[in-house]
Amino acid sequence: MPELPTCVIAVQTHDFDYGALYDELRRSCAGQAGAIVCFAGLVRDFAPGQDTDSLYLEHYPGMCERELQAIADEAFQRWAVQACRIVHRVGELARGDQIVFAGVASAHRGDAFQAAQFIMDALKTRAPFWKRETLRSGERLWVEARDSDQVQAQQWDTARPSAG
Amino acid sequence: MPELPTCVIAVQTHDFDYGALYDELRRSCAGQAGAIVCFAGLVRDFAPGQDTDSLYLEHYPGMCERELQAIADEAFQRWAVQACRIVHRVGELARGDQIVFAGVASAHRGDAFQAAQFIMDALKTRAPFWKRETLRSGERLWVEARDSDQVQAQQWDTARPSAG
Amino acid sequence: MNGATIDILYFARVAELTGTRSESWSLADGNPITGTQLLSQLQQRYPGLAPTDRLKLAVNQYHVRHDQAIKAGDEVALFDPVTGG
Amino acid sequence: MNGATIDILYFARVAELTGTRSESWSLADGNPITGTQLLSQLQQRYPGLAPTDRLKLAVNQYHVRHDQAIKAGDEVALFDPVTGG
Repeated sequence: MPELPTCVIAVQTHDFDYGALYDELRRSCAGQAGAIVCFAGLVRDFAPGQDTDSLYLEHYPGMCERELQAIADEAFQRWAVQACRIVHRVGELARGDQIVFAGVASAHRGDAFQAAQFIMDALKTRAPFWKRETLRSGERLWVEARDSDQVQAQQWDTARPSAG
Repeated sequence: MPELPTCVIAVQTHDFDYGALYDELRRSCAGQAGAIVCFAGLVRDFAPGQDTDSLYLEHYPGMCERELQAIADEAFQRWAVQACRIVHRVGELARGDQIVFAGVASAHRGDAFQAAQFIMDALKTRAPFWKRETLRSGERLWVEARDSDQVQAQQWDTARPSAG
Repeated sequence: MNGATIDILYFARVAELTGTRSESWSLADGNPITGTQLLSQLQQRYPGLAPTDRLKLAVNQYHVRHDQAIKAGDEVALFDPVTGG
Repeated sequence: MNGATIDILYFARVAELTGTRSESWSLADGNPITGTQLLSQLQQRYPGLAPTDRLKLAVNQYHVRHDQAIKAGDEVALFDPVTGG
Protein backbone atom coordinates (compact mmCIF):
# COMPACT_ATOMS: atom_id res chain seq x y z
CA MET A 1 0.00 0.00 0.00
CA PRO A 2 2.20 2.90 -1.20
CA GLU A 3 -0.12 5.74 -0.14
CA LEU A 4 -3.69 6.34 0.92
CA PRO A 5 -6.13 6.19 -1.98
CA THR A 6 -8.54 8.97 -2.83
CA CYS A 7 -12.26 8.40 -2.92
CA VAL A 8 -14.05 9.51 -6.07
CA ILE A 9 -17.13 11.39 -4.86
CA ALA A 10 -20.13 12.64 -6.84
CA VAL A 11 -23.29 14.45 -5.78
CA GLN A 12 -25.61 14.54 -8.77
CA THR A 13 -29.22 14.72 -9.93
CA HIS A 14 -28.89 12.06 -12.64
CA ASP A 15 -28.97 8.33 -12.08
CA PHE A 16 -25.83 6.20 -11.72
CA ASP A 17 -24.83 2.90 -13.32
CA TYR A 18 -24.07 0.47 -10.49
CA GLY A 19 -22.38 -2.05 -12.76
CA ALA A 20 -20.19 0.60 -14.38
CA LEU A 21 -19.13 1.94 -10.96
CA TYR A 22 -18.16 -1.60 -9.93
CA ASP A 23 -16.23 -2.05 -13.18
CA GLU A 24 -14.27 1.15 -12.52
CA LEU A 25 -13.41 0.03 -8.98
CA ARG A 26 -12.28 -3.33 -10.30
CA ARG A 27 -10.22 -1.85 -13.12
CA SER A 28 -8.50 0.64 -10.84
CA CYS A 29 -6.87 -2.10 -8.77
CA ALA A 30 -6.72 -5.16 -11.02
CA GLY A 31 -4.60 -7.93 -9.63
CA GLN A 32 -4.42 -6.29 -6.21
CA ALA A 33 -8.02 -6.26 -4.98
CA GLY A 34 -9.38 -9.56 -3.74
CA ALA A 35 -12.72 -8.17 -2.59
CA ILE A 36 -15.12 -5.49 -3.75
CA VAL A 37 -18.21 -4.58 -1.75
CA CYS A 38 -20.81 -2.28 -3.27
CA PHE A 39 -23.86 -0.85 -1.55
CA ALA A 40 -26.91 0.74 -3.14
CA GLY A 41 -29.64 2.58 -1.26
CA LEU A 42 -33.03 2.65 -3.03
CA VAL A 43 -36.30 4.54 -2.60
CA ARG A 44 -38.70 2.14 -0.93
CA ASP A 45 -42.23 2.33 0.45
CA PHE A 46 -42.25 4.62 3.43
CA ALA A 47 -44.46 2.50 5.66
CA PRO A 48 -46.99 -0.32 5.19
CA GLY A 49 -50.17 1.16 3.71
CA GLN A 50 -48.48 4.53 3.28
CA ASP A 51 -47.05 4.23 -0.19
CA THR A 52 -44.28 6.58 -1.16
CA ASP A 53 -44.98 8.24 -4.46
CA SER A 54 -41.79 10.23 -4.72
CA LEU A 55 -38.85 11.49 -2.73
CA TYR A 56 -37.13 14.86 -2.84
CA LEU A 57 -33.54 15.10 -1.70
CA GLU A 58 -32.14 18.42 -0.60
CA HIS A 59 -28.46 18.93 0.22
CA TYR A 60 -25.85 21.43 1.35
CA PRO A 61 -23.56 21.85 -1.66
CA GLY A 62 -19.89 21.96 -0.75
CA MET A 63 -20.31 20.63 2.76
CA CYS A 64 -21.70 17.36 1.35
CA GLU A 65 -18.63 16.70 -0.75
CA ARG A 66 -16.28 17.75 2.06
CA GLU A 67 -18.03 15.55 4.61
CA LEU A 68 -18.11 12.52 2.29
CA GLN A 69 -14.40 12.93 1.61
CA ALA A 70 -13.72 13.17 5.35
CA ILE A 71 -15.72 9.98 5.93
CA ALA A 72 -13.77 8.15 3.21
CA ASP A 73 -10.46 9.41 4.60
CA GLU A 74 -11.43 8.10 8.02
CA ALA A 75 -12.19 4.72 6.44
CA PHE A 76 -8.76 4.73 4.76
CA GLN A 77 -7.08 5.34 8.12
CA ARG A 78 -8.86 2.38 9.66
CA TRP A 79 -8.94 -0.27 6.93
CA ALA A 80 -6.70 -1.30 4.04
CA VAL A 81 -8.80 0.19 1.24
CA GLN A 82 -7.44 0.25 -2.33
CA ALA A 83 -10.19 2.19 -4.09
CA CYS A 84 -13.47 3.83 -3.13
CA ARG A 85 -16.40 5.53 -4.81
CA ILE A 86 -19.39 7.33 -3.34
CA VAL A 87 -22.28 8.69 -5.40
CA HIS A 88 -25.29 10.43 -3.86
CA ARG A 89 -28.24 11.69 -5.85
CA VAL A 90 -30.27 14.82 -5.06
CA GLY A 91 -33.51 16.29 -6.38
CA GLU A 92 -36.69 14.41 -7.32
CA LEU A 93 -36.62 10.61 -7.12
CA ALA A 94 -39.34 8.02 -7.71
CA ARG A 95 -40.18 4.76 -5.94
CA GLY A 96 -37.54 2.13 -6.73
CA ASP A 97 -34.96 4.72 -7.83
CA GLN A 98 -31.34 4.49 -6.76
CA ILE A 99 -30.34 7.08 -4.11
CA VAL A 100 -26.79 6.30 -3.08
CA PHE A 101 -23.82 4.13 -4.04
CA ALA A 102 -20.82 3.26 -1.91
CA GLY A 103 -18.19 0.88 -3.23
CA VAL A 104 -14.92 -0.27 -1.68
CA ALA A 105 -12.12 -2.42 -3.07
CA SER A 106 -9.64 -4.13 -0.77
CA ALA A 107 -7.24 -7.05 -0.63
CA HIS A 108 -9.44 -8.85 1.92
CA ARG A 109 -13.20 -9.05 2.29
CA GLY A 110 -13.22 -8.06 5.96
CA ASP A 111 -11.74 -4.65 5.19
CA ALA A 112 -14.08 -4.12 2.24
CA PHE A 113 -17.23 -5.04 4.19
CA GLN A 114 -16.28 -2.98 7.24
CA ALA A 115 -15.19 0.10 5.30
CA ALA A 116 -18.36 0.08 3.16
CA GLN A 117 -20.61 -0.32 6.20
CA PHE A 118 -18.74 2.37 8.11
CA ILE A 119 -19.05 4.78 5.18
CA MET A 120 -22.82 4.23 4.98
CA ASP A 121 -23.33 4.52 8.74
CA ALA A 122 -21.29 7.74 8.86
CA LEU A 123 -23.00 9.14 5.74
CA LYS A 124 -26.42 8.54 7.30
CA THR A 125 -25.57 10.63 10.35
CA ARG A 126 -23.08 13.21 9.05
CA ALA A 127 -23.57 14.00 5.36
CA PRO A 128 -25.94 16.99 4.98
CA PHE A 129 -28.78 15.52 2.92
CA TRP A 130 -32.48 15.70 3.80
CA LYS A 131 -35.32 13.61 2.41
CA ARG A 132 -38.88 14.80 1.89
CA GLU A 133 -41.44 12.12 1.08
CA THR A 134 -44.55 12.66 -0.98
CA LEU A 135 -47.08 9.93 -0.23
CA ARG A 136 -49.72 8.71 -2.70
CA SER A 137 -52.25 10.61 -0.59
CA GLY A 138 -50.41 13.79 -1.59
CA GLU A 139 -49.14 14.40 1.93
CA ARG A 140 -45.60 15.73 2.15
CA LEU A 141 -43.33 15.17 5.09
CA TRP A 142 -39.68 15.64 5.93
CA VAL A 143 -38.24 12.31 6.98
CA GLU A 144 -37.17 12.28 10.61
CA ALA A 145 -33.73 11.05 11.58
CA ARG A 146 -33.82 7.64 13.24
CA ASP A 147 -32.21 7.03 16.61
CA SER A 148 -31.12 3.60 15.35
CA ASP A 149 -28.86 5.32 12.80
CA GLN A 150 -27.16 7.26 15.60
CA VAL A 151 -26.67 4.09 17.60
CA GLN A 152 -25.29 2.28 14.55
CA ALA A 153 -22.83 5.08 13.80
CA GLN A 154 -21.65 5.28 17.41
CA GLN A 155 -20.78 1.58 17.42
CA TRP A 156 -17.80 2.44 15.20
CA ASP A 157 -16.47 4.79 17.89
CA THR A 158 -16.39 2.06 20.51
CA ALA A 159 -15.08 -0.45 17.94
CA ARG A 160 -12.15 1.82 17.20
CA PRO A 161 -9.39 0.27 19.36
CA SER A 162 -9.73 -3.24 17.92
CA ALA A 163 -10.75 -2.41 14.38
CA GLY A 164 -7.42 -1.11 13.11
CA MET B 1 -42.42 -10.54 4.42
CA PRO B 2 -44.93 -13.19 3.33
CA GLU B 3 -42.50 -16.12 3.12
CA LEU B 4 -38.81 -16.83 3.09
CA PRO B 5 -37.20 -16.04 -0.25
CA THR B 6 -35.16 -18.50 -2.25
CA CYS B 7 -31.58 -17.84 -3.17
CA VAL B 8 -30.67 -18.23 -6.83
CA ILE B 9 -27.43 -20.22 -6.86
CA ALA B 10 -25.07 -20.96 -9.74
CA VAL B 11 -21.79 -22.87 -9.91
CA GLN B 12 -20.32 -22.29 -13.34
CA THR B 13 -17.12 -22.14 -15.38
CA HIS B 14 -18.07 -19.00 -17.32
CA ASP B 15 -17.75 -15.45 -16.04
CA PHE B 16 -20.64 -13.53 -14.47
CA ASP B 17 -21.90 -10.00 -15.06
CA TYR B 18 -21.85 -8.22 -11.70
CA GLY B 19 -24.01 -5.32 -12.89
CA ALA B 20 -26.60 -7.65 -14.41
CA LEU B 21 -26.81 -9.68 -11.19
CA TYR B 22 -27.38 -6.46 -9.24
CA ASP B 23 -30.07 -5.40 -11.73
CA GLU B 24 -31.89 -8.72 -11.26
CA LEU B 25 -31.78 -8.38 -7.48
CA ARG B 26 -33.11 -4.84 -7.74
CA ARG B 27 -35.87 -5.77 -10.18
CA SER B 28 -37.02 -8.74 -8.10
CA CYS B 29 -37.99 -6.52 -5.19
CA ALA B 30 -38.60 -3.05 -6.63
CA GLY B 31 -40.25 -0.68 -4.20
CA GLN B 32 -39.58 -3.01 -1.26
CA ALA B 33 -35.81 -3.18 -1.02
CA GLY B 34 -34.08 -0.17 0.48
CA ALA B 35 -30.62 -1.68 0.43
CA ILE B 36 -28.65 -3.99 -1.83
CA VAL B 37 -25.17 -5.21 -0.91
CA CYS B 38 -23.10 -7.08 -3.49
CA PHE B 39 -19.75 -8.75 -2.92
CA ALA B 40 -17.25 -9.90 -5.52
CA GLY B 41 -14.19 -12.02 -4.83
CA LEU B 42 -11.37 -11.64 -7.35
CA VAL B 43 -8.15 -13.49 -8.17
CA ARG B 44 -5.32 -11.43 -6.71
CA ASP B 45 -1.59 -11.81 -6.36
CA PHE B 46 -0.84 -14.66 -3.99
CA ALA B 47 1.93 -12.98 -2.07
CA PRO B 48 4.35 -10.07 -2.61
CA GLY B 49 6.97 -11.17 -5.10
CA GLN B 50 5.15 -14.44 -5.73
CA ASP B 51 2.88 -13.45 -8.58
CA THR B 52 -0.10 -15.61 -9.28
CA ASP B 53 -0.31 -16.53 -12.91
CA SER B 54 -3.53 -18.51 -12.76
CA LEU B 55 -5.90 -20.20 -10.37
CA TYR B 56 -7.69 -23.52 -10.73
CA LEU B 57 -10.87 -24.07 -8.78
CA GLU B 58 -12.05 -27.59 -8.06
CA HIS B 59 -15.41 -28.34 -6.47
CA TYR B 60 -17.71 -31.10 -5.26
CA PRO B 61 -20.71 -30.95 -7.62
CA GLY B 62 -24.02 -31.36 -5.85
CA MET B 63 -22.69 -30.75 -2.36
CA CYS B 64 -21.60 -27.22 -3.37
CA GLU B 65 -25.09 -26.22 -4.43
CA ARG B 66 -26.68 -27.89 -1.39
CA GLU B 67 -24.27 -26.22 1.02
CA LEU B 68 -24.70 -22.77 -0.56
CA GLN B 69 -28.48 -23.14 -0.36
CA ALA B 70 -28.19 -24.16 3.30
CA ILE B 71 -26.03 -21.10 4.01
CA ALA B 72 -28.55 -18.80 2.29
CA ASP B 73 -31.44 -20.42 4.20
CA GLU B 74 -29.60 -19.80 7.46
CA ALA B 75 -29.16 -16.14 6.46
CA PHE B 76 -32.91 -15.91 5.73
CA GLN B 77 -33.69 -17.23 9.21
CA ARG B 78 -31.49 -14.61 10.82
CA TRP B 79 -32.05 -11.46 8.77
CA ALA B 80 -34.92 -9.92 6.80
CA VAL B 81 -33.64 -10.75 3.32
CA GLN B 82 -35.85 -10.11 0.29
CA ALA B 83 -33.70 -11.58 -2.47
CA CYS B 84 -30.33 -13.28 -2.74
CA ARG B 85 -27.96 -14.52 -5.43
CA ILE B 86 -24.74 -16.51 -5.15
CA VAL B 87 -22.52 -17.34 -8.12
CA HIS B 88 -19.26 -19.28 -7.78
CA ARG B 89 -16.95 -20.03 -10.67
CA VAL B 90 -14.89 -23.19 -11.07
CA GLY B 91 -12.12 -24.27 -13.45
CA GLU B 92 -9.24 -22.18 -14.75
CA LEU B 93 -9.15 -18.50 -13.78
CA ALA B 94 -6.60 -15.78 -14.49
CA ARG B 95 -5.25 -12.93 -12.37
CA GLY B 96 -7.91 -10.26 -11.90
CA ASP B 97 -10.78 -12.63 -12.81
CA GLN B 98 -14.00 -12.72 -10.84
CA ILE B 99 -14.36 -15.81 -8.61
CA VAL B 100 -17.51 -15.36 -6.57
CA PHE B 101 -20.57 -13.12 -6.30
CA ALA B 102 -22.91 -12.78 -3.32
CA GLY B 103 -25.73 -10.24 -3.43
CA VAL B 104 -28.45 -9.54 -0.88
CA ALA B 105 -31.46 -7.21 -1.05
CA SER B 106 -33.23 -6.09 2.10
CA ALA B 107 -35.44 -3.32 3.45
CA HIS B 108 -32.63 -2.01 5.65
CA ARG B 109 -28.90 -1.80 5.10
CA GLY B 110 -27.97 -3.52 8.37
CA ASP B 111 -29.67 -6.74 7.30
CA ALA B 112 -28.18 -6.59 3.81
CA PHE B 113 -24.62 -6.00 5.06
CA GLN B 114 -24.80 -8.67 7.75
CA ALA B 115 -26.43 -11.31 5.56
CA ALA B 116 -23.91 -10.77 2.74
CA GLN B 117 -20.97 -10.94 5.11
CA PHE B 118 -22.36 -14.01 6.86
CA ILE B 119 -22.85 -15.76 3.50
CA MET B 120 -19.25 -15.09 2.48
CA ASP B 121 -17.82 -16.13 5.85
CA ALA B 122 -19.85 -19.36 5.81
CA LEU B 123 -19.01 -20.04 2.15
CA LYS B 124 -15.30 -19.69 2.90
CA THR B 125 -15.39 -22.39 5.57
CA ARG B 126 -18.21 -24.72 4.43
CA ALA B 127 -18.68 -24.71 0.64
CA PRO B 128 -16.57 -27.48 -0.93
CA PHE B 129 -14.31 -25.56 -3.31
CA TRP B 130 -10.53 -25.83 -3.44
CA LYS B 131 -8.07 -23.41 -5.04
CA ARG B 132 -4.81 -24.40 -6.69
CA GLU B 133 -2.46 -21.55 -7.56
CA THR B 134 0.02 -21.58 -10.40
CA LEU B 135 2.75 -19.00 -9.80
CA ARG B 136 4.69 -17.24 -12.56
CA SER B 137 7.62 -19.48 -11.60
CA GLY B 138 5.50 -22.43 -12.73
CA GLU B 139 5.15 -23.78 -9.20
CA ARG B 140 1.72 -25.19 -8.36
CA LEU B 141 0.31 -25.30 -4.88
CA TRP B 142 -3.02 -26.01 -3.25
CA VAL B 143 -4.06 -23.01 -1.22
CA GLU B 144 -4.16 -23.74 2.49
CA ALA B 145 -7.20 -22.85 4.55
CA ARG B 146 -6.62 -19.84 6.80
CA ASP B 147 -7.30 -19.96 10.52
CA SER B 148 -8.58 -16.39 10.31
CA ASP B 149 -11.45 -17.59 8.11
CA GLN B 150 -12.44 -20.12 10.79
CA VAL B 151 -12.33 -17.43 13.47
CA GLN B 152 -14.37 -15.08 11.30
CA ALA B 153 -17.03 -17.74 10.62
CA GLN B 154 -17.25 -18.70 14.30
CA GLN B 155 -18.01 -15.12 15.29
CA TRP B 156 -21.47 -15.58 13.77
CA ASP B 157 -22.14 -18.45 16.17
CA THR B 158 -21.47 -16.33 19.22
CA ALA B 159 -23.31 -13.37 17.65
CA ARG B 160 -26.41 -15.50 17.22
CA PRO B 161 -28.44 -14.49 20.30
CA SER B 162 -28.37 -10.76 19.62
CA ALA B 163 -28.35 -10.81 15.84
CA GLY B 164 -31.93 -11.94 15.25
CA MET C 1 -20.12 47.44 12.77
CA ASN C 2 -19.50 47.45 9.05
CA GLY C 3 -18.84 43.91 7.81
CA ALA C 4 -19.50 42.42 11.26
CA THR C 5 -21.99 39.95 9.87
CA ILE C 6 -22.35 36.22 9.37
CA ASP C 7 -24.08 34.39 6.55
CA ILE C 8 -26.79 32.01 7.71
CA LEU C 9 -28.02 29.18 5.49
CA TYR C 10 -31.26 27.29 6.16
CA PHE C 11 -32.03 23.86 4.76
CA ALA C 12 -35.04 21.59 4.26
CA ARG C 13 -37.74 21.93 6.98
CA VAL C 14 -35.83 24.79 8.62
CA ALA C 15 -35.84 26.79 5.37
CA GLU C 16 -39.61 26.29 5.19
CA LEU C 17 -39.97 27.59 8.76
CA THR C 18 -37.89 30.71 8.18
CA GLY C 19 -39.29 31.31 4.71
CA THR C 20 -35.80 31.99 3.39
CA ARG C 21 -32.80 29.91 2.38
CA SER C 22 -30.11 32.39 3.44
CA GLU C 23 -29.62 35.75 5.04
CA SER C 24 -26.93 38.04 6.36
CA TRP C 25 -27.03 38.47 10.14
CA SER C 26 -25.41 41.30 12.10
CA LEU C 27 -23.38 40.56 15.21
CA ALA C 28 -24.11 43.09 18.00
CA ASP C 29 -20.97 45.23 18.43
CA GLY C 30 -19.30 42.82 16.01
CA ASN C 31 -18.47 40.43 18.85
CA PRO C 32 -18.43 36.65 18.50
CA ILE C 33 -21.41 34.78 19.94
CA THR C 34 -22.04 31.15 20.71
CA GLY C 35 -24.35 28.94 18.67
CA THR C 36 -26.73 28.85 21.61
CA GLN C 37 -26.93 32.66 21.67
CA LEU C 38 -27.51 32.78 17.93
CA LEU C 39 -30.26 30.17 18.15
CA SER C 40 -31.93 32.20 20.88
CA GLN C 41 -31.86 35.33 18.69
CA LEU C 42 -33.15 33.41 15.66
CA GLN C 43 -35.96 31.89 17.69
CA GLN C 44 -37.18 35.40 18.57
CA ARG C 45 -37.36 36.24 14.88
CA TYR C 46 -38.71 32.80 13.82
CA PRO C 47 -40.78 31.38 16.71
CA GLY C 48 -41.45 28.22 14.64
CA LEU C 49 -37.83 27.17 15.15
CA ALA C 50 -38.56 26.17 18.77
CA PRO C 51 -37.50 23.85 20.26
CA THR C 52 -33.99 24.61 19.05
CA ASP C 53 -32.21 21.85 21.02
CA ARG C 54 -32.60 19.32 18.23
CA LEU C 55 -31.42 21.68 15.49
CA LYS C 56 -27.94 21.13 14.08
CA LEU C 57 -25.33 23.77 13.39
CA ALA C 58 -22.49 23.84 10.91
CA VAL C 59 -19.86 26.57 10.84
CA ASN C 60 -17.82 26.96 7.65
CA GLN C 61 -19.18 23.58 6.51
CA TYR C 62 -18.14 21.63 9.60
CA HIS C 63 -20.58 20.18 12.12
CA VAL C 64 -20.23 21.98 15.46
CA ARG C 65 -21.82 21.82 18.89
CA HIS C 66 -24.15 24.56 20.09
CA ASP C 67 -21.44 26.03 22.33
CA GLN C 68 -19.21 26.77 19.30
CA ALA C 69 -18.09 30.41 19.01
CA ILE C 70 -19.27 32.14 15.83
CA LYS C 71 -17.38 35.17 14.55
CA ALA C 72 -17.83 37.75 11.82
CA GLY C 73 -17.48 36.32 8.32
CA ASP C 74 -18.46 32.78 9.28
CA GLU C 75 -20.82 30.73 7.14
CA VAL C 76 -23.35 29.27 9.56
CA ALA C 77 -25.87 26.62 8.56
CA LEU C 78 -28.95 25.57 10.50
CA PHE C 79 -30.73 22.31 9.79
CA ASP C 80 -32.48 19.22 11.14
CA PRO C 81 -30.56 15.98 11.77
CA VAL C 82 -29.56 14.67 8.36
CA THR C 83 -31.56 11.94 6.60
CA GLY C 84 -29.61 11.06 3.44
CA GLY C 85 -28.43 7.69 2.23
CA MET D 1 -20.95 -59.05 1.53
CA ASN D 2 -22.55 -58.36 -1.82
CA GLY D 3 -23.40 -54.64 -2.09
CA ALA D 4 -21.90 -53.88 1.35
CA THR D 5 -19.79 -51.10 -0.06
CA ILE D 6 -19.46 -47.35 0.16
CA ASP D 7 -18.47 -44.90 -2.56
CA ILE D 8 -15.48 -42.74 -1.68
CA LEU D 9 -14.78 -39.48 -3.49
CA TYR D 10 -11.42 -37.69 -3.28
CA PHE D 11 -10.95 -34.02 -4.10
CA ALA D 12 -8.10 -31.63 -4.84
CA ARG D 13 -4.82 -32.43 -3.05
CA VAL D 14 -6.30 -35.62 -1.60
CA ALA D 15 -7.17 -36.91 -5.08
CA GLU D 16 -3.56 -36.28 -6.12
CA LEU D 17 -2.35 -38.29 -3.10
CA THR D 18 -4.60 -41.28 -3.77
CA GLY D 19 -4.15 -41.09 -7.52
CA THR D 20 -7.86 -41.57 -8.05
CA ARG D 21 -10.97 -39.42 -7.79
CA SER D 22 -13.36 -42.13 -6.62
CA GLU D 23 -13.52 -45.78 -5.69
CA SER D 24 -15.85 -48.36 -4.22
CA TRP D 25 -14.81 -49.56 -0.76
CA SER D 26 -15.95 -52.79 0.88
CA LEU D 27 -17.11 -52.76 4.51
CA ALA D 28 -15.78 -55.80 6.44
CA ASP D 29 -18.78 -58.07 7.18
CA GLY D 30 -20.94 -55.26 5.82
CA ASN D 31 -20.94 -53.54 9.21
CA PRO D 32 -20.98 -49.77 9.66
CA ILE D 33 -17.68 -48.15 10.65
CA THR D 34 -16.74 -44.74 11.99
CA GLY D 35 -15.00 -42.09 9.95
CA THR D 36 -11.93 -42.54 12.15
CA GLN D 37 -11.83 -46.26 11.36
CA LEU D 38 -12.23 -45.60 7.64
CA LEU D 39 -9.44 -43.01 7.71
CA SER D 40 -7.18 -45.53 9.43
CA GLN D 41 -7.88 -48.13 6.72
CA LEU D 42 -7.37 -45.59 3.95
CA GLN D 43 -4.08 -44.47 5.45
CA GLN D 44 -2.77 -48.04 5.24
CA ARG D 45 -3.57 -48.08 1.54
CA TYR D 46 -2.44 -44.48 0.92
CA PRO D 47 0.35 -43.61 3.41
CA GLY D 48 0.56 -40.09 1.95
CA LEU D 49 -2.79 -39.26 3.57
CA ALA D 50 -1.14 -39.00 7.01
CA PRO D 51 -1.72 -37.07 9.15
CA THR D 52 -5.44 -37.66 8.73
CA ASP D 53 -6.59 -35.42 11.63
CA ARG D 54 -6.84 -32.35 9.41
CA LEU D 55 -8.75 -34.13 6.64
CA LYS D 56 -12.46 -33.39 6.32
CA LEU D 57 -15.23 -35.90 5.78
CA ALA D 58 -18.61 -35.52 4.13
CA VAL D 59 -21.24 -38.25 4.17
CA ASN D 60 -24.01 -38.02 1.60
CA GLN D 61 -22.90 -34.44 0.87
CA TYR D 62 -23.08 -33.18 4.46
CA HIS D 63 -20.04 -32.22 6.52
CA VAL D 64 -19.59 -34.71 9.39
CA ARG D 65 -17.18 -35.22 12.26
CA HIS D 66 -14.72 -38.08 12.24
CA ASP D 67 -16.83 -40.07 14.74
CA GLN D 68 -19.74 -40.20 12.29
CA ALA D 69 -21.02 -43.74 11.53
CA ILE D 70 -20.71 -44.75 7.88
CA LYS D 71 -22.94 -47.51 6.51
CA ALA D 72 -23.25 -49.45 3.28
CA GLY D 73 -24.46 -47.34 0.37
CA ASP D 74 -23.16 -44.04 1.77
CA GLU D 75 -21.36 -41.52 -0.42
CA VAL D 76 -18.26 -40.54 1.52
CA ALA D 77 -16.01 -37.66 0.48
CA LEU D 78 -12.51 -36.95 1.76
CA PHE D 79 -10.87 -33.58 1.31
CA ASP D 80 -8.76 -30.78 2.78
CA PRO D 81 -10.35 -27.81 4.53
CA VAL D 82 -12.16 -25.84 1.82
CA THR D 83 -10.59 -22.75 0.22
CA GLY D 84 -13.26 -21.30 -2.07
CA GLY D 85 -14.64 -17.80 -2.24
